Amino acid sequence: MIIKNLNWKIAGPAGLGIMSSGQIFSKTFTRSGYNVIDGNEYPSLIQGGHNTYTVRVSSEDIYSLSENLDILVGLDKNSLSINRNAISPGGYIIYDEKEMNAAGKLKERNDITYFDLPMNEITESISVPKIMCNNVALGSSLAFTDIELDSLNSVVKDNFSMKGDKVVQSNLRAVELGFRYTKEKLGRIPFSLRRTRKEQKLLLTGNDSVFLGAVRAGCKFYAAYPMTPASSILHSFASVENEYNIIVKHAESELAVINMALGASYAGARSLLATSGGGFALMNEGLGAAAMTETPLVIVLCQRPAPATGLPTWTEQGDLLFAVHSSHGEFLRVIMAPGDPEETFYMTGEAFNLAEKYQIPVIIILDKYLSESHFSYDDLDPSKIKIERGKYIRSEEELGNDYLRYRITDDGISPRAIPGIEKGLYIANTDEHDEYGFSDDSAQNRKNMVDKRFKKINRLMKEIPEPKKYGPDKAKVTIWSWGSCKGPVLEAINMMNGKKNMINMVHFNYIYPFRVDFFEKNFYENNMNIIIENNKTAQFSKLIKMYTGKEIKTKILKYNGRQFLPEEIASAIDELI
Amino acid sequence: MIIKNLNWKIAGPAGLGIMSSGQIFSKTFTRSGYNVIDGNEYPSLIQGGHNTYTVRVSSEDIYSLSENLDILVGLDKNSLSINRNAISPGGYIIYDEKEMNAAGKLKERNDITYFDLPMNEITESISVPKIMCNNVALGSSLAFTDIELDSLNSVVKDNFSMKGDKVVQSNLRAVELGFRYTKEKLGRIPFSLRRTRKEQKLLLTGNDSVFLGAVRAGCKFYAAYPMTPASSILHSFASVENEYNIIVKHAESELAVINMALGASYAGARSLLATSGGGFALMNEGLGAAAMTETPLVIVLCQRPAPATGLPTWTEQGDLLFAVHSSHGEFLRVIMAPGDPEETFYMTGEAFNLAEKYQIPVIIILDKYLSESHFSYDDLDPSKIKIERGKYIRSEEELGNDYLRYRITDDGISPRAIPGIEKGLYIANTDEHDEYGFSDDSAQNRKNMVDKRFKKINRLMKEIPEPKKYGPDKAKVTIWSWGSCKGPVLEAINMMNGKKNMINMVHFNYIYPFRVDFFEKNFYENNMNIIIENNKTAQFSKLIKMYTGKEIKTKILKYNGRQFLPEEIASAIDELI
Amino acid sequence: MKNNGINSNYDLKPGDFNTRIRPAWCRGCGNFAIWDALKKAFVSLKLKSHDIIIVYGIGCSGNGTNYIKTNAFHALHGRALPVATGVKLANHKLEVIAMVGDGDGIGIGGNHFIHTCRRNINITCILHDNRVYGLTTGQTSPTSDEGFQTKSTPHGVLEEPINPLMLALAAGATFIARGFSGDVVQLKGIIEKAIRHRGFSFVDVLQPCVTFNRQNTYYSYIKLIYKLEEEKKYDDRDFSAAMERARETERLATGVLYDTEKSIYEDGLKQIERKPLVDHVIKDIDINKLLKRYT
Amino acid sequence: MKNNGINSNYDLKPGDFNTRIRPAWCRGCGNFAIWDALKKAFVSLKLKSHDIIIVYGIGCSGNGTNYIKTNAFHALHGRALPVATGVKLANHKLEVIAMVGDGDGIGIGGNHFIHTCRRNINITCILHDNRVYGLTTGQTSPTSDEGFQTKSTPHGVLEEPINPLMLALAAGATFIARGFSGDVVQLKGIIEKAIRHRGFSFVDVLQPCVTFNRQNTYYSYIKLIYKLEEEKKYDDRDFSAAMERARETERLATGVLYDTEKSIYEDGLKQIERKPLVDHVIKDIDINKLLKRYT
Ligand SMILES: Cc1ncc(C[n+]2csc(CCOP(=O)(O)OP(=O)(O)O)c2C)c(N)n1
Ligand SMILES: Cc1ncc(C[n+]2csc(CCOP(=O)(O)OP(=O)(O)O)c2C)c(N)n1
Ligand code: SF4
Ligand code: SF4
Ligand SMILES: [Mg+2]
Ligand SMILES: [Mg+2]
Repeated sequence: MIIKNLNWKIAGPAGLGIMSSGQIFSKTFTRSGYNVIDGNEYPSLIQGGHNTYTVRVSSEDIYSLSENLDILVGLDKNSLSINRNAISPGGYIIYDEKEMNAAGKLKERNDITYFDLPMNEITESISVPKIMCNNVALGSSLAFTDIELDSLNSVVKDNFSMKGDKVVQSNLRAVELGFRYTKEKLGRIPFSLRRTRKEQKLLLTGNDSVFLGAVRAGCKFYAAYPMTPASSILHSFASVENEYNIIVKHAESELAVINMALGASYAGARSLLATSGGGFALMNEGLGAAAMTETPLVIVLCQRPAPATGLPTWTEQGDLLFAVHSSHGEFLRVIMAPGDPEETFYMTGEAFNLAEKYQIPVIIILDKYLSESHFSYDDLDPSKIKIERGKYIRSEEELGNDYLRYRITDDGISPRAIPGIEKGLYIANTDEHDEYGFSDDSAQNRKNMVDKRFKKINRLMKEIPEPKKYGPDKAKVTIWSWGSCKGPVLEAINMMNGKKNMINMVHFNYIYPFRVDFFEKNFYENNMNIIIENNKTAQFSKLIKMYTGKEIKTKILKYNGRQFLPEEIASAIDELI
Repeated sequence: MIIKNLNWKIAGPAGLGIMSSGQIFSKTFTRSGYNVIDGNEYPSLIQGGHNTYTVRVSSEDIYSLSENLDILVGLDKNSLSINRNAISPGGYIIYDEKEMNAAGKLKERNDITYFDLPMNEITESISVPKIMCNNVALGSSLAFTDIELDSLNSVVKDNFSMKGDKVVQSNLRAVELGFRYTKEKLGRIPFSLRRTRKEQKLLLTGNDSVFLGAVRAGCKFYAAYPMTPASSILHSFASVENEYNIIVKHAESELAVINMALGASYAGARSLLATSGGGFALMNEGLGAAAMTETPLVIVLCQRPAPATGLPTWTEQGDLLFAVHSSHGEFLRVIMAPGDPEETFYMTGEAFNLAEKYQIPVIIILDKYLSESHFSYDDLDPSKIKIERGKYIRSEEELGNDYLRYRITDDGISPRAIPGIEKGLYIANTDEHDEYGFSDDSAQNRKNMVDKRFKKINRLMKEIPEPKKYGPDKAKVTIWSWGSCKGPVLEAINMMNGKKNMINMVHFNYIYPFRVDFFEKNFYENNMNIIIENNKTAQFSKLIKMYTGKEIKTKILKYNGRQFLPEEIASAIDELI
Repeated sequence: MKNNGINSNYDLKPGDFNTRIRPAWCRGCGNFAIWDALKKAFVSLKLKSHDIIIVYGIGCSGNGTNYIKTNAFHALHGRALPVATGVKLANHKLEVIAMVGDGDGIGIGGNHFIHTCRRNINITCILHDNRVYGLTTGQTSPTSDEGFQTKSTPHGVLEEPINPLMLALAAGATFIARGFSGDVVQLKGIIEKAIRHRGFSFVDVLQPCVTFNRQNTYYSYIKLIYKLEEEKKYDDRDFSAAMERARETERLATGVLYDTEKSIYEDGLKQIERKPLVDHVIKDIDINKLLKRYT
Repeated sequence: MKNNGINSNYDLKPGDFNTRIRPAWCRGCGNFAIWDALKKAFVSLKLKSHDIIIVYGIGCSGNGTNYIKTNAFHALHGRALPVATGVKLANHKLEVIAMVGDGDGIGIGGNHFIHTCRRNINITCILHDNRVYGLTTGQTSPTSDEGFQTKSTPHGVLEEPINPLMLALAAGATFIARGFSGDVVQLKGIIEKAIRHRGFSFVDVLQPCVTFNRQNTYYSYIKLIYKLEEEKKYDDRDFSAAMERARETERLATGVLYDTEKSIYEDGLKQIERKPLVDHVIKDIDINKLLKRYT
């Protein structure tokens, strides 16, 4: 059977290398030129609990994970019972009957095939640790397709190279035995993947893109306090701190993080921080300090289900209205919510420009799904990330004799001298201040300064790109969404065969300031408008209403800690129209 | 001249007792049965800077400060030039010509009278410190009215009694000499105040009312970190900690404050905390912890102009949308914004009930104007504050054998066992949890728990009182406002003689959850609707639009750090209609 | 301790403090020993589940919330101590214990730590000191050794570690001890003493993280550790001696380093002299006297 | 210190560091002396305004922002040290000084304090230690004496004060001194040494608040104070000696208590070996090598 899509999942208890197996499997296919999207699930425990990794491979463009599995690899009994129902008719379960003694229970479904892979015997036979069962399973999985073993081998080699040649060899051996055993038993190729241009692809998570975009944009100072699902940005930065001469500071708390970043940015270095909701909550006061001192700052908010500690390792879009209104008082900010890692890359670059040009905080909102799932791309174009620093001043010549850091200008943006210049002394003052920065609580000054800081919005509005429209320009049904919902919605529309042409989607990746003009031009009250959000209270819908008065009445919301799957959306839409 | 209103102001550099003089002056009149509203202005400095205290006295009901002064007491030259223009024609300036040598400059206005009071000579003559000049001025001020010196003397005595008899006597002497000197020089009574029922009144700030309401409501734990304009609540609580057996904890930070209060509330004590915007920002994470563990908490947010440190001693209504959306994730809360100290008293009582009945955080929003200005009332009725603790359980008998702290009930509210009960063990868990409180990250449980916590809104909505309507039931012009704008708007309407009957006001003191039903019944699109807010971005107007889609297009906003004065509002409305 | 073993017919065993959830710590994790020792200490002290409230921070350590059957509050990361303080003030009859991680209690929550020490409130704080961030999969912690390579410090930690014992001493804690996950018997004894101590008790437990810290292992500790209780001359009331021992790096003292008597915070609270705050009657509180002040 | 007096034709006077704003501290406030001493130290060190960045917290102390002419950042309450750290890391050629209050630096900002100590970054922290909250009109501070009556503790503080010197020692600071507002000459010398010291320098200044602290006055301090520099035998490299002196309460040592050499945080940063971070060219950074990792 020649197929366009392969949906594979590995599941098992933590500690059995589920995560690395999944990544290896993904890369095997991107190196062969296929499109891949993957996603993981794990509890907030180091050991124990159920881990999974799903890889979707396709010879066509894909935008999200999808529901039904072609192959499930189950490393324990539990993972079989939890995931069995997700397998498509005609699909396969790879498991170790001898180890699990599960056959009886398994036979409950007779529309799928149970492939007994003696992983444990195989590892024993070559005297490698039991933990290498996952490699046997990887080899076996590949044998279900027509992809050559070499592709898998190259990834395995890269993956274990730093652990030394012996480890690499054992892993390769396990992979090979799994592959051979399976080829032999199967005798045919259940899933022939449609050929594709043989080109290597990039495989990126949203967090990877933040990191890459920021490095390219000249981010020189990265401060963080670890917090799932933002931590991998810290790890990436730390791994290149010397190579790219970036100072990476794991500080004592998020309070320290944002204030260090403030200091570094004030002193002239492009600075970034990333956290999740709890850390962002702690940073709220500092956010206002950035606003009041007009210090640029780029903050990445990787959402997870909340309130409080919540579900640390799961996903939700629950922090939007908090981000828009965070910190006491009133000030301008930019809120971005890229829809996928590609957008994340370019928008991160742009975030630094907007932050510096307007001397304001910019918040990039991701979520666990986008932060930790991999998406494949042909390429990224770093040259599209340009450096624009606005009124950034580093030399005496650019300064007059009476330097006003907070000069009231036509566009509200004042010249920003970087400390160290003789004529450029000023106070970066969290108190309300006059044009020099001196504390000033007079009524007139207060009004002037509030107006000055808000005036920037006029120019800023001209730079905020329009939301993106997908599908027909005019359609009976318009889906409104933001951030990581982009992919599942696009896939869902694609799935809706007959109805596909009646549906389009408007996706907001620049959320705030809100483009009222665009909305009004594109909102047809008499059409069916549907909002899709990964939260309980339809926050983006509320934001739209706050700025336009229009309610998008039909809502598809999900708030069980899991991202949308296109099938769910498609069937929900199907019911509605 | 018999007058209904007297508007008096004292101004001078910090350190000359402006604040205590003002309060003494206010109390002198409330003790004589007059209505009083006062307000102060001071910079965020201990010494230096310009301080003022304005007292408005009336024989009629009054609701706010007012613009034009009848008497200005100026303790230095600066205070004369700053405040001179605020004096009504026919008004008086009390000053010390010998000290200030200001006569020349003063003569710029010839519609007011310059009353030269030799305060310094008088204090010297009786060998009391110069700082007692303010007492001379108080005595002098009183001599402009027909109020007897005894009223003032009684307040002065009470005020200085703890400093010993000698101090009391010196102060009384200074007062008397100022009074006598003035009576003699004036030879007549410029301002005869219309008689009023001679009854003592209460003189309260919003902060006083929070304190009194909370004590009455059985608040047993008060934690705070000092922050203007919330600090006086801490001082009040501390002063009665032994008398009322309340534990008052000035903790190391606002992070400690909210978490201590959480602990105390969890353990069964009604707990309160108060702060301003910066402290509230730091409490954001803790707020979510209260929500997730369903621990009741009452938080007072005394707004001041922000962002960041801002204008610590001035006023603004800039934190509304922050309070409504504060903390990451989605959860129910109540937001109150009482309009005056009287409402503050009763609503504080109610806040504890709502917090305990619904096991949610309740936020009471004040602002510097309301927190620190005094308003007079005939009386308060403590018996109206009732204790309702909801499903609060302290005995074994009330518990079954399988106690589910987070039981999914019809109204979303679960039985709350206070720790110490054998059968009542549970985990108050900031992680998402099952009905026992055990961490549970399964999809179904997450959805159930989010739904459970939000379900409380149904019952809660029935308890949220309707906003209050003032003036004619139907009117051509409706003014919408919230919190401390109540008084200035009411006064402004009263001032608008001819147009008064065309105008009414809807005042929201319960802000959130928002009473959409009420709004829709009372909003007439074709009428003129005006929103009045003490901020830049019309936050309440945005909230209304978010929940109703309706924009109140005409906006009267003030954001220079000062509260509204009725005259400004009246003239702004006058221009509009 | 609040109830001096008043529970007369006490027949609980350590296992009775287990919940239905089995610990999901890595095999060999030092948290198991703390879990064990704590339950045994409860039994020795004749404490019942509902007499105790344990406040946990967030971390592998904090995951213990689900495994020990007492009243429990799983607080925010870093905030166990202020929550514990609030609980104790509202009901000082409860035995209040705070279980914190090194990142949790000394990193993000470090400020609460020093202020709780000086406050000398009658609670016990147990630090699961694995010198690494466990739950977030291996970053440096404030107690990590200089040079330690982690995900957030791949080129080695540049800072000197915080020494929690020295910090507690400097901040005024009145009971300071060090335990080791490799010695449950000693640890149980230490925890028992810590709970018995009247005032703030701090126990720093050397807790190997077998997954993310390959530097501070059982083996490495065993080579460094010696027991103070074996030294007859050691005087745990002597601040300077305690500071000297706390400073040692070539060897590591376990046992009680410091134990001094001082009035506790609650002693100063007339409010709760007669009964815990939570037992105060709040119906019909008379504020008329108070209102008079405002005339 | 970053520039070792390189400014050759230096002709500034302390008054040149004044802004046009006159200090609005209460007459007699101990902040004046710190202000004075600091400016004099700048002159001695031949520092120019734009070589220096002072980060202030919020408090009466922080109001100094408006009075000293250098680069200045008036940070949030409690956050001066992390801001100062960020500035130093971004431009280590600047002389970075943090001016903090006792509530600010040891109360709400206490966690940053201990972590900055152990970090040993090359900045100077001056604590305006008036043992009270000045700007918020007189509440207790972490350094207030036990029993001290304030607006927030009318029945007296129940906690032992934090001793900032002990805390800094325990947390690993490499330069620790105590000054007194009653002795500008000594204070100026101390501040000069603190700035010269390579690493984190901490100066605790006994700063009388004449308005809200009637207990810790000039007079009360003068009776207690003695100068370490007058003791020939005092060895400021000896940790134990420093701890002993820091612990004294019957008398109070002023001068340098502790001064030790240790590599500073910046020494470990290859990133800025050649030039400060802010001088790195950020145009056209090549990430193609990096992208390869993702294939
Ligand atoms: C405000 C906030 N920041 C970050 C986190 C993420 N987080 C969870 S546990 C942890 C650190 C765990 O280390 P430690 O306290 O040493 O505990 P261990 O896991 O080692 O027992 C962090 C950073 C969080 N939950 N909250
Ligand atoms: C987050 C926050 N909480 C509270 C305040 C209010 N506040 C301003 S200064 C201050 C304390 C001042 O005391 P200290 O730090 O000792 O400085 P001092 O005035 O004594 O110099 C406080 C609590 C604030 N600005 N920010
Ligand atoms: S990661 Fe470390 S601390 Fe956490 S459970 Fe595993 S061994 Fe224990
Ligand atoms: S209140 Fe105290 S610290 Fe503040 S300026 Fe006055 S004397 Fe100085
Ligand atoms: Mg740890
Ligand atoms: Mg102070």
